[in-house]
Amino acid sequence: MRIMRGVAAAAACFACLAAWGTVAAQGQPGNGLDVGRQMLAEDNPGELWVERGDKLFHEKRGPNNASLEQCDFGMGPGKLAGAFARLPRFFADSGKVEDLESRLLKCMVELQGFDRAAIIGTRFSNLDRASDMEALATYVASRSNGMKMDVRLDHPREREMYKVGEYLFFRRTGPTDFGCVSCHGEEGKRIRLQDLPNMSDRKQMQAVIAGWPAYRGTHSTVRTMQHRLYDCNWQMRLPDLGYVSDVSIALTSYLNYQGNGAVIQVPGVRR
Amino acid sequence: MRKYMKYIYFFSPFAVALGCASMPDAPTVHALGEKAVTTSYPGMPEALTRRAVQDRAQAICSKIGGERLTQEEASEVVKLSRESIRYPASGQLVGDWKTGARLAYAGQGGRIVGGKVENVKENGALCSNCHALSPKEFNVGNIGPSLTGYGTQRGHSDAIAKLTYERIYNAWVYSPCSNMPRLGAGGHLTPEQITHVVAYLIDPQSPVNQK
Amino acid sequence: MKKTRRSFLQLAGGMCAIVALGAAGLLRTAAARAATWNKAGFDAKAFADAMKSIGAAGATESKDIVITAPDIAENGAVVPVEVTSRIPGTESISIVAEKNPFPLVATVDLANGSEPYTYVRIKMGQTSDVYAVVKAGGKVFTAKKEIKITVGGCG
Amino acid sequence: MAEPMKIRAVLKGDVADIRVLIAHPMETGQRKDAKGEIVPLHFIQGITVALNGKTVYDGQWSQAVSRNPVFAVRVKGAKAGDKVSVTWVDNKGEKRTDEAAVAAAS
Repeated sequence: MRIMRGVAAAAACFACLAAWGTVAAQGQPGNGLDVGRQMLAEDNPGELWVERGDKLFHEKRGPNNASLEQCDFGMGPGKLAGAFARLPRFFADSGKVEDLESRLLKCMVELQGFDRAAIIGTRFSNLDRASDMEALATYVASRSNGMKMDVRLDHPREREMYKVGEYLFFRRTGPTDFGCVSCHGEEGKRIRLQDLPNMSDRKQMQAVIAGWPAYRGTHSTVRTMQHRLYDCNWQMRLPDLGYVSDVSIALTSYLNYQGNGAVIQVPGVRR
Repeated sequence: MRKYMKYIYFFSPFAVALGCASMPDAPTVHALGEKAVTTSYPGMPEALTRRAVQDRAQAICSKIGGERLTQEEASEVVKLSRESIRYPASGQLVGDWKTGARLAYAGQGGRIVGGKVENVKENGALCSNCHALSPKEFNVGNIGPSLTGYGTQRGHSDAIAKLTYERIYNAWVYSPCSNMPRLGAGGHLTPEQITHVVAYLIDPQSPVNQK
Repeated sequence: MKKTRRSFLQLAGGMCAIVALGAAGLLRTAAARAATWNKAGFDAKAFADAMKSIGAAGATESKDIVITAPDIAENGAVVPVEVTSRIPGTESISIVAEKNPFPLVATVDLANGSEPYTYVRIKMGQTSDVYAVVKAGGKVFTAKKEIKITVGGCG
Repeated sequence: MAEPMKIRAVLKGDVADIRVLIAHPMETGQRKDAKGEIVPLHFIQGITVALNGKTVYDGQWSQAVSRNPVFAVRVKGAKAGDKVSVTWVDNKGEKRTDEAAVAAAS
């Protein structure tokens, strides 16, 4: 799948850790890039995904011919406004801490009757095939636009997930000896020319969290937080990170909590 | 790459007052975290999930927040790293700088998609992701220090060649828990590939040492 | 590639029927466009041929054409290119990426109050000069800007 | 079926800044799919913008316009409420027209 991503007429630009999105501060070599970054931020094709997600969400689909309008993202069935701002959170119906995508997956399986493995198989789009999940996640997240990220640690399981996420952020492993912190723990760092957000700085963390899901120019599609983590994991030379796995949800809990206060503006625009 | 005893040092990610009493304790978090790792790579062959299992040095180097290594921990990492070093069968530590130049800017190799390791002719040495090298190449990172003029500053004696080789093979011998991957010890590069990168860094003809 | 384009021209004929059905009047323009699509120019692999096809061979360089684009693009798949002309009577603007496999990227005719301006995101295979070609008052002017394409991230 | 475009048309003084987002693969005819087969050329060739029925932008594009194209046109003498109409047609004969109204400066 990864191989197909190369844009034929363009350089085969592969994904990397460096596409989280950073605040404006740029080092010396960044200057030649600024004009392009500003121009690309001006128009966001990701808006097309919001439209498609809106349609998919309200349409009767799947073996059960049901819409997702009864899906509960934590504010009650069908309540979308502000729901994303509180995720991940503990859900009594599953007994687990869940993020946006794990809730969507659950509803697509339980309400609409889709096959879980099939949804996971198409969770990320590629140049040959769109992903409903990417559109749906973008739509639901965008219903919290203008609101502040407000992840809470009220439930013991939420506190566990947060602390496990923190543990994993600093956990170094694999052939590169990387942990998240290897690239995101210091100020003013770049991988090649791409600025790396320093995730120990709240402002930079908020800038990251405000804009995922994001339209990624290198991928010509919207990518979700699950994809962002999968992609980092890939670059760290680790095996394919399981979709809505504990590692992914723990890291999302940690990162979103650290980004609390970020004004959500989804989809963002990233390299 | 000057003073090497740089211990890990991170800003404590905003010491948030969370009411510590209600937070799970460190052993619990450790156990839960390691359990999460074992369940989060479903369907992957064991040969690959093994990559997500920490070795002793990695475990020591995973300090949370701003916590520093103790002297004992640093010594243990240095000792383990020293023991890991292997040299090329030829005994020759300086290879071909032109091959090294190709490797130094290459970022491929070892990544996994769909449970398979990417199919490449050779792994790249990943250097330019984090280091400035030739002054002519602008598409370089800065996570590690600039290596421009590396050989000009240090010369290309046997001692420098050996030091450079060892630092690439296992950076933690000289700088325990630094951000730099243990490229030889971790198996990303072969001893022979490392000799080419050494040449690229120290050879007076190499672009690294040109103006 | 040629085959596909020929089949497009055949399809264009079919589209006239759609226009006859009274779909948006604009389709007429699009269909007409298909008939006048600069096939020679868009099929040209050589930069010189592409330039010739838009009458830009030996065109005058003009400082009154401003190209706004990144010096360094982080991603060859989306390179934003904006062209503003200060040449009176600007009728059309073309964008040509010299080292692309097919250099001619776009030709835009502007009329009925359009500002002498165009903006589009393009793909570039490698570092290259990008030319803006402006037709004004029967004359052709050019300007160029180099855009460096880098391999992003960890490569 | 082609998806709707997003058209943003906002007045700046008496100039309408019209910016358009289109969902289209813009295949170059050089990319291989998962099976290793070449994905055929598929791209928008003709693109027009009209303001109150008068063509203000009559574009010919190649396959080198980016996937999910973004383009802009600026029209002098526009007023709030003017009708913007955008039509594209691609090399397979697929087409789409969408409309929007010029909005006053916000």
